[in-house]
Amino acid sequence: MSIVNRQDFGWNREAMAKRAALDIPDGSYVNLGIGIPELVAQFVPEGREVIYHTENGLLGMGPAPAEGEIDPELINAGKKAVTVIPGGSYFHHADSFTMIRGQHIDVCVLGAMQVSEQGDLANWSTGDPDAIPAVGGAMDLVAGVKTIYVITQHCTKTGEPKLVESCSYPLTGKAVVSRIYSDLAVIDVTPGGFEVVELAPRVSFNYVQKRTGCKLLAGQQLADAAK
Amino acid sequence: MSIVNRQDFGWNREAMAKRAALDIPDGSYVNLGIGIPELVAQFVPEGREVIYHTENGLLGMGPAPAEGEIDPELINAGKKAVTVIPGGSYFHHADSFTMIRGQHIDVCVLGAMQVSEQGDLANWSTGDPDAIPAVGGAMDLVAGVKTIYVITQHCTKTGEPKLVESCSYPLTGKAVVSRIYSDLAVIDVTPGGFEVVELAPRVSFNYVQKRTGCKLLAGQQLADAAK
Amino acid sequence: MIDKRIDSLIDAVADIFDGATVMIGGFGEAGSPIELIHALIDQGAKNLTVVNNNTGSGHVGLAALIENGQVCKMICSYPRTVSSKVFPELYRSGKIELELVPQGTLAERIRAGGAGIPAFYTATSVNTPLAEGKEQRTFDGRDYVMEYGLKADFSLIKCERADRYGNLTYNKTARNFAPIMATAAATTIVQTGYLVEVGAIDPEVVVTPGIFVDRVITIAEPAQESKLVAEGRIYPCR
Amino acid sequence: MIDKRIDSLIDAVADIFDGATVMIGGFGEAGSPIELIHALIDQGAKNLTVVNNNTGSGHVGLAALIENGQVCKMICSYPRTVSSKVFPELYRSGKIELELVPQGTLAERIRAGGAGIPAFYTATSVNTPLAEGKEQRTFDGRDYVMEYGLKADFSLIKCERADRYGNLTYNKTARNFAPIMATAAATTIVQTGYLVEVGAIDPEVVVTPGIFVDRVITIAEPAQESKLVAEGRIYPCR
Repeated sequence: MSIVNRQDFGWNREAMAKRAALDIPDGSYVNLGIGIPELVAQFVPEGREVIYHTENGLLGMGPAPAEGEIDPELINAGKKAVTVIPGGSYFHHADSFTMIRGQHIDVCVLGAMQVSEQGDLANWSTGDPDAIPAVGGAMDLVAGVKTIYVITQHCTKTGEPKLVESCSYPLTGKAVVSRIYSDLAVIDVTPGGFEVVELAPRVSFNYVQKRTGCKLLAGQQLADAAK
Repeated sequence: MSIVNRQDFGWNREAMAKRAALDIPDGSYVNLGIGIPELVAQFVPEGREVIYHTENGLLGMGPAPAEGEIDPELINAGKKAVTVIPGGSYFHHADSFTMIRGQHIDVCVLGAMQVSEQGDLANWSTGDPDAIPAVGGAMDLVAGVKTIYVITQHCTKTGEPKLVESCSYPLTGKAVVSRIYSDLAVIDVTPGGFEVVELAPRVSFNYVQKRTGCKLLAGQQLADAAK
Repeated sequence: MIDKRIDSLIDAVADIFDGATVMIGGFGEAGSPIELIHALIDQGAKNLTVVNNNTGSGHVGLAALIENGQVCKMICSYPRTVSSKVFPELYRSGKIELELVPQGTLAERIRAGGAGIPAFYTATSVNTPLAEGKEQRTFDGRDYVMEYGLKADFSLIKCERADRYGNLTYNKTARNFAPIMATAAATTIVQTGYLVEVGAIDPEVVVTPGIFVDRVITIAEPAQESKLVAEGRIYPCR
Repeated sequence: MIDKRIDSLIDAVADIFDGATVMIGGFGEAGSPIELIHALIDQGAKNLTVVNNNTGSGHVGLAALIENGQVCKMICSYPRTVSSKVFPELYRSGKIELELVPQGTLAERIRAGGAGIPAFYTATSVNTPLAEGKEQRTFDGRDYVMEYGLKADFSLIKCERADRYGNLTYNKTARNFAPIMATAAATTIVQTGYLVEVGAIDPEVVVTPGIFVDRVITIAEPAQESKLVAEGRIYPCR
């Protein structure tokens, strides 16, 4: 769809994760969803200490282990091998979801299939009757974590907008998303609807608007940046 | 009231506890209430292994410590110093009452103010409006433990029967008591009412009946013993 | 004497009956009691309702139990697996029932079952299709659904160390559902990597107190599910 | 950097406000954070609702906080103490309110508060005066009462070892209510006997993960309540 060189245009997966990482405050307890959200951990700015929670029973998750040091009994929620940092702890599933449901986790970064302008999130099912429904911990996370961020491509592979007036897919949670990091922009969910607070390199507001399923607001930050 | 030598008549505190201990099966998990019930642990017959639970967070409670080995942070529900046996474990209060409410404790032995012939237990309050109400874990124990035994003097200090048609004191639980060990007899709670299954030394059925607030049945065991 | 040790896998699972509800520990392969599951396949009990977060991988362990036609219903949060088509195929052909439960609700329902709590309220799943048919109620202005405690006839779990009283400790994230499943079953059957003397586990670090455990079998070198799957192994061998 | 250490008792409790709900760990003296309680007496916050299993002993610790007129309501299971008349006298004269809760229900309400469960059902107290006014409901033929989750503005607890992340372990039966109270408060303030390096506590044996803890102050040699009571001590000294 775009005719410019993709390398200079928008954000790639790493850049989206890096941009999201800027918004994770020092000292936060954070749960990262499977996929691009996992990359956020690599980009936490120097000087910030962030503790990662994985819902299968570990607080203080570290990076992937070296090849020879994989323990099949030390994994994350995506069932990938991880490590534990000094000061980490293991616990059982009910205690782990006490952290989630009890609003002890500060930030959760998730992927999305659709986000509505009210902040509704759909990320677990297409509703296709032939698909095997699978929800995992997504509904618990959006119901319990204080701040929900979404990292997602702005459109589907077939070019359909993922940011929509109202989700057509079954919901994961209603009015739960605070902010979206797409390949094109950073967008807040506000009482007035989606508000673009930052544009990716060389991306225009109109370009984003054309690829969004509902009306976008231009944030004060955009106006300031234009000055 | 009795004119015979008390030493030869009925059961004293230790004898009641000893009689109750006979009914604790090998391998049981047992919670003992404050007072005479605590003595039961001393009388578990040779060859039986019984694990004691105390609701303030210890499974595998051992006997009182030697004088110099008291740890004020190792106590039982009666706030007395205890010890821990090899194979014991500590846990928090919610986990402790998971054991109780979740019906994992096999036997609980409690004291009583009144027991009704339906097995209702009153052991926490006289209902006196001037008294400070205090319930502790008694209601949880009677609601959750599989088998509730009561050890009690047959009558109050003023000679009033404690085994009654219906409790006048506020209940701890309804239809919860299986068996009562008094200083005069072992009495089962049956669908037909109180059934005397064993008499203390030199105590007659009629003697017990006179000191009981409702009609007693004579168990088959008594008939057999009389043969 | 209290001695929960049992010598053979056959004896460990012998009384699991047709129609039983069986909780099986593990999150993916971490904590999966694969030898106990294979023993249950050998034993052959049918029409089982199985509670596990997933539906297994390849053709071993839980996937093999399902493939063997012993499971009529799965209660789980994430029945999709990259490495197994066993559940999806049976599900699509209507041969197995699925009760899909959000992972945290599943954990809390198991804990509630073990703790004598028949029902509780949670905000998880409100306004989603998974709340359909559930009682809703508002507390302090927020909506919640009512969820029921979940109990089982048997739990099959894996631990790291055990003693003859049934006191258990676990290894890292293999702990996951095992401690709560141990509380929620009438009979809890444990496979342990190490059997230690009573008293060898510090009372401060016991994770599952023996009161929740009925049988302990030592499997010193448990199979690693992902290795079996990578090798294309099928259980039982055919 | 995450550093929950705090140097002075004054700072540790400085923001406890009038009218706050404060959970205080301990079962009798075991686990009672007596230095934090005394700091709260010095600080002077009033109209507190305090959650503790008991009401303290003698004229120190929790009993002293009550005696000092700072507590308008106690939520507890066993307010009677042989060694203290402080609560009974205030209660009889109508100067303090009491919410009497069975011990297991109290523990579960605190856990529920920390776990985001607004309400649950329990059979405890059914058919007793403590069930009066509570919603009842039948599940599988048995009657239960509905109980509400309990949260606090602050929890004051005592532990054995802590690190700067707030990971905690406890000593024996001093653990009691502390781990659940840590989960149920907006701000959890901990006094520890030992402060250890991050990493010194094995991840397998952490009882309270740091996520539940906000402040840690080291009190290397805490006073022993029963000794103070035996010596007839009064706090604050007058």
